[in-house]
Amino acid sequence: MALTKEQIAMRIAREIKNNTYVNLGIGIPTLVANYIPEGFNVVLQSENGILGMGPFPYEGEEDADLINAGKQTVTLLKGASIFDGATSFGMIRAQKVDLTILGAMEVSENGDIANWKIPGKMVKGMGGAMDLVASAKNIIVAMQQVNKHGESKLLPECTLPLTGVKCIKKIVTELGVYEVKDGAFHCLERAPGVSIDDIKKATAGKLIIDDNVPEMKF
Amino acid sequence: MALTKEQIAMRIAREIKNNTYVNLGIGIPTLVANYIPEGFNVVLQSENGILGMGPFPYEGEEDADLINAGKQTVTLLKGASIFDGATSFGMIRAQKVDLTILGAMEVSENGDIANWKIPGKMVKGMGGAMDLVASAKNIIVAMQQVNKHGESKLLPECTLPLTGVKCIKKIVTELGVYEVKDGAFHCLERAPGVSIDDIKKATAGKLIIDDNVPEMKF
Amino acid sequence: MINKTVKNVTEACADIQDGATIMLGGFGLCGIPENSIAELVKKGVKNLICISNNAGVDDFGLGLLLQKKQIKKMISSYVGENAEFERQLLSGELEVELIPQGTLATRCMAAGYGMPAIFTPAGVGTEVAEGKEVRNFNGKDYLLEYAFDADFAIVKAWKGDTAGNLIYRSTARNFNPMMAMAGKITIAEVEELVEAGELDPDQIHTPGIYVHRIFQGENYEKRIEQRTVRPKK
Amino acid sequence: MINKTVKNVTEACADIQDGATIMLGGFGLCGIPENSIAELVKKGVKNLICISNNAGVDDFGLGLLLQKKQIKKMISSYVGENAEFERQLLSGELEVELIPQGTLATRCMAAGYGMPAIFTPAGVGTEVAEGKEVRNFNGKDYLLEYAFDADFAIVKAWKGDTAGNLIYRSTARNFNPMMAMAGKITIAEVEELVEAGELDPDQIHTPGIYVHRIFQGENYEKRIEQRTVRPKK
Repeated sequence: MALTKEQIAMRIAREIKNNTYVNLGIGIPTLVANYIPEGFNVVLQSENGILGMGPFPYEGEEDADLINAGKQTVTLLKGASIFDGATSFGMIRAQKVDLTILGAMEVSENGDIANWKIPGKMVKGMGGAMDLVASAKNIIVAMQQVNKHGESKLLPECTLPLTGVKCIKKIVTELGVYEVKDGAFHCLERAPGVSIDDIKKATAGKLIIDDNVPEMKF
Repeated sequence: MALTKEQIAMRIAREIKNNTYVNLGIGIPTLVANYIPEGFNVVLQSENGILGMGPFPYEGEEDADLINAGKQTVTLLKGASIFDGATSFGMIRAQKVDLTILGAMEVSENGDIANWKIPGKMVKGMGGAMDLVASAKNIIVAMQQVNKHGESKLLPECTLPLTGVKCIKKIVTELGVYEVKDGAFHCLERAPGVSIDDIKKATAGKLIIDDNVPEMKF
Repeated sequence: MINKTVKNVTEACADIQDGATIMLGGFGLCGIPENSIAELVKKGVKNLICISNNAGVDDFGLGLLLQKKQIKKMISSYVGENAEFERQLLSGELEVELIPQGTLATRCMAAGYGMPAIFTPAGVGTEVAEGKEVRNFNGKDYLLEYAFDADFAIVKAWKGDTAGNLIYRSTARNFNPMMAMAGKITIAEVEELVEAGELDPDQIHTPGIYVHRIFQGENYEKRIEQRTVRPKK
Repeated sequence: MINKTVKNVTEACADIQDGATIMLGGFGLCGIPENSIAELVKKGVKNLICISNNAGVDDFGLGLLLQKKQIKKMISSYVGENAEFERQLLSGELEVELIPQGTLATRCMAAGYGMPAIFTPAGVGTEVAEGKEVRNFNGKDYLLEYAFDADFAIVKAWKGDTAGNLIYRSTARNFNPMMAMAGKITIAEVEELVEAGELDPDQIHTPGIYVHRIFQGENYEKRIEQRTVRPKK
């Protein structure tokens, strides 16, 4: 059974270490916040200028001056700080943020990522994605492995305009967990009930998968 | 009569316009603050991180955390702000400070300045002087025109290591006021009782001086 | 202290003319100069080049200037959430230059700090790098990006004083401080204007030297783009 | 929040070893990390490379490390006011690299902002420019200067919280914020350490992400270098 979005988020949450700073992108990555282990000190950075982002506010307590990078109303945790956008991206470029989790449309076997533009469609912009992928020391991509036409999005080369080159090291999809190294997708785990064959069919790029690749447990 | 240091400062003070930001160097430039016309809004910048520097504190009210770039205890005026050193020099480089007044050992006829190093003597460092002369849009030098051996310090070329090149546009000395342009010192005013001949003798670089050059009034 | 106050938004924006390049603070609809945008709509200035992280929504923020076709070119990092924008872009009425958000922020900062150009890894190997100088430092490639050169910066702060000092509130800070530093002329609208001396000098986000005109704005709507809440326990 | 507190200065400085490159905040004797300097003297670490705007006076600040000949090289903008410094320099025991003050500040900032190099006009045409790349932008020459790469940054703040957030007081801010951002390991000593949540998030000068270790210092002397006063009216 392919993972749900929530399960992808749950699986990614296991990659988060205690006492770290993490930037979560829009979409599935945002859900990861719900699965950070109890008792972990994980500080969320939002690139519009927050360290220590908290959950959504209680109804009626929204503050128009306090939003996250997805323009959603949020709250601050105790010990949070606010800063300007240059400082925020300075912090990202200087690799002070330990882990970045973001979505993708395509990833290539050498770690290139495309997630901002589809030729012929309205382009909304890259926002902070190009800065994040070019700067972060540790990036996990949360994505669907196949598109609605059943085509793989783990490719030999990206077909869409790139967001960044040779920057993605780990991917979690509905089918498995992959490490990207030495020009190949190395399958580390498969989703419960997903076969090696399912994974092979869903991976267009070079795949390295062991016959005994372990099954994820939830 | 050659001007006293106080008179040099008084004369320089006349160059200050209302509603401007001014950075004053150590020595004679510091004295200029005492002669800013009553009613003028002149905001003093100190490059260690102050806008709106006030006078020395009253005895017993010194604050070790509040000093100027000369390490002297100072006060803040109403409306002052404090910032870090990168912002301070950013402000200077971006030419937000309207006027810089500093001392010099030598100035050349093309506007080069030397004021930080004498070979063979202990070098204390350039501090912020190189940043200021390279960045400021409007610099006035306060200096003695002749050294203790009677030698001119307004030269064809500086003999000491440079602080900055082609940056000085105006000089006030004990003998006169000079504009530096087109590779010459243009004498604009002479000190009371100082003759054109006195000025010629005290200027080693190319001098342009009118027979009717006006005498300063105090 | 130099008094930077102007009577009102009309005086603050009086010399903004057709074709001006304007930086506008804000992230989404958060921390945007609402009064000044309304004034620009009223003035009807055209062919503006706007540098702003976003382009507002259809009926708020920069969307109001787009509706009136006053903007010739947008320089932004993300322009979603705006149907009129999309229409003008596809019809060729509007130019758009998309820039990575950190590059946008840092090019503002560069202008404010008197640095003509900066190096950033953002966009290396992508179409953003086309025609740009790439330089390797310590084994990593960086793009050379130039400081912005804007005629005006219009920012919104929470509190300001007559000397032009500004304090922002929460994430309404965003691009405002860098843009305030970067404008040749910087206009600040504030929710509360106080006398010089009422703000703590240690707590000022934008020193007054960067601000040329300041006024107290009115009727702030502060619209929320994505209202997300959790139920009260 | 991540708890950055360490027990005391000894724990904070435990892994600073001979030959380390250390940035130290402060301008003159204002805002210097007095407790950490005393600890380095006590530890007796040698061959230090110190990046600091000044070098203290004979018997205070970095002068204390100079007295014990623990510093191999000083990287500063102004090193007056220190006879022992002069003696060691002239005898060749001490190396010194003099850098324009704004360049020093901006090279710290570059490190904190992840920019490998910056352009500044300071020093163009002088001996500071020797061997450096000069580049012209818009008719003006600039030097290419590189970001600092320091093992440790040691800063002093007024208040700090357990999450590492810092607030400086008055001109004791000076180089501390940029250095805090620039250190691979940043150690902060504060006059008052409070719980996370007690500082206003809008008023924090250094976000806790930059600070690796924080402790409450003691017995601050805060010596004044040039006591200048006017008589009471």
